[in-house]
Amino acid sequence: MTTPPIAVRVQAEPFDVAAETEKMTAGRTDIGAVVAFTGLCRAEAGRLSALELEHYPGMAEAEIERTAREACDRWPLMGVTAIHRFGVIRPGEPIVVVITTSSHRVAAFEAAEFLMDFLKTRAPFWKKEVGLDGAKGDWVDAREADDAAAAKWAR
Amino acid sequence: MTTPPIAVRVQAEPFDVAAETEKMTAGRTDIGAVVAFTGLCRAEAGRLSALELEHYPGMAEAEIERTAREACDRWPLMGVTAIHRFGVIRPGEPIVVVITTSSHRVAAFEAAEFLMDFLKTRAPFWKKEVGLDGAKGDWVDAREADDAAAAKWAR
Amino acid sequence: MKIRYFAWVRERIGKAEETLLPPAEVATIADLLGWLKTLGPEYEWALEKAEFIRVALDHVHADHAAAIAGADEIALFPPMTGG
Amino acid sequence: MKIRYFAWVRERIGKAEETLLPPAEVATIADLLGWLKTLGPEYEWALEKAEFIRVALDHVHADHAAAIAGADEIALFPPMTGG
Repeated sequence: MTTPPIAVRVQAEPFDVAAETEKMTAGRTDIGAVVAFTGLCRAEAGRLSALELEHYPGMAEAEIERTAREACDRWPLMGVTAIHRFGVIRPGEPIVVVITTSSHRVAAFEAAEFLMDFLKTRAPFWKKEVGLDGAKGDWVDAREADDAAAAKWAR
Repeated sequence: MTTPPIAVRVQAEPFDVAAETEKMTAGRTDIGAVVAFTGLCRAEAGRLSALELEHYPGMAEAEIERTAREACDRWPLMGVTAIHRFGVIRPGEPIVVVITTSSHRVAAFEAAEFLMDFLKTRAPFWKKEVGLDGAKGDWVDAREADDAAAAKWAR
Repeated sequence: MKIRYFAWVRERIGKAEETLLPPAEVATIADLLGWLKTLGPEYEWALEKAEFIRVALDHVHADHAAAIAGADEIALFPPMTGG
Repeated sequence: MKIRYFAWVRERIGKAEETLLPPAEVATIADLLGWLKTLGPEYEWALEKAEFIRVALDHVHADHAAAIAGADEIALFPPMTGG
């Protein structure tokens, strides 16, 4: 089995989900399902003016790529695109997108969930809160719920 | 609990997933997760030139709307958009899109899967195959796997 | 009452809709399907596996045991294949 | 070997990276964390709950029991909060 196309990017710039989806589906007539997950920065009830995302350059890309490859081993996918931003991100702006394509919907859905669960717990990114006055606040704590979500894919 | 915005459309025309997503997220800073599922027409290994989708006008909209409301009862969603096309749809073209928004990813993912499982088995649409010569072929058979997928949400 | 047919049920019966007045003893959807099968070979063909026919009363899915009294529009169709 | 720190581990130690040569008896990641804590109060503060510190050897996650021999770059950081 050949690995389907995997596109991984770690960047400061915003991304265009429609354009990324188009790249994966253009000219193909074998894809039946596309799942796109976009994670957005929340204001946390108006408490935050931004999140500042630190990452580990090199490892971030490598770890997302490893996760994408594992998703391709587990599900019959036709493509995976995963883009994660770093730097200052304002409420309402996108942080991460994962797009999966497959001939059927179950594979596309499960793989996208898997990618997000693993990305949250394994990709080396850290969020710091920036308050309304622009002052750097606390680092966001890792959530146990995220570890539990990732653990459910163990096999 | 107030029901979040639900947008349901049944139409012959293609749709624009990015524009629909933008409608749901514009100006908001409380949405953390957007899941967009798009179902595309497949050529079935080059066997088909199109699918022709028949629907039950009135009931199709009503049934999708009921399903969207049930999703909003089950998960803390911030919005649901569901658009289903009818008429002649060529391989590579979109048939259906479901978009869910929530503050967290699990609700958005589960609700989108639920909507698709229910839409497949409860929304009154029927697909007919159109062969390469343009001749109308067989009606697509309902899949037992789809019934099983819908049944797993019973409660 | 108006009866509507979709997909291959429509094709086999040869019409998309018609207005029919079933006799009084036709109380449930199952009764209706049985009665329709007596109307001709095209109905018999369309409804030969009556247990697989889905029915909606006024745009709402209904079991074969459901009463049809009060329904303005009854639709008969195969299992759905949208999505 | 190059040691890199991220997020609050970096902030507490007060530097993003440094090159260190641990003594020969420092064989595993757990050994390394223990040895780093002897380098000063800033290290002790950053690594006070050593069991929660995540470590990567040359860009790959590793258990605290893993041997560090052969690694060119070791990174220490808190649990990830991306996505």
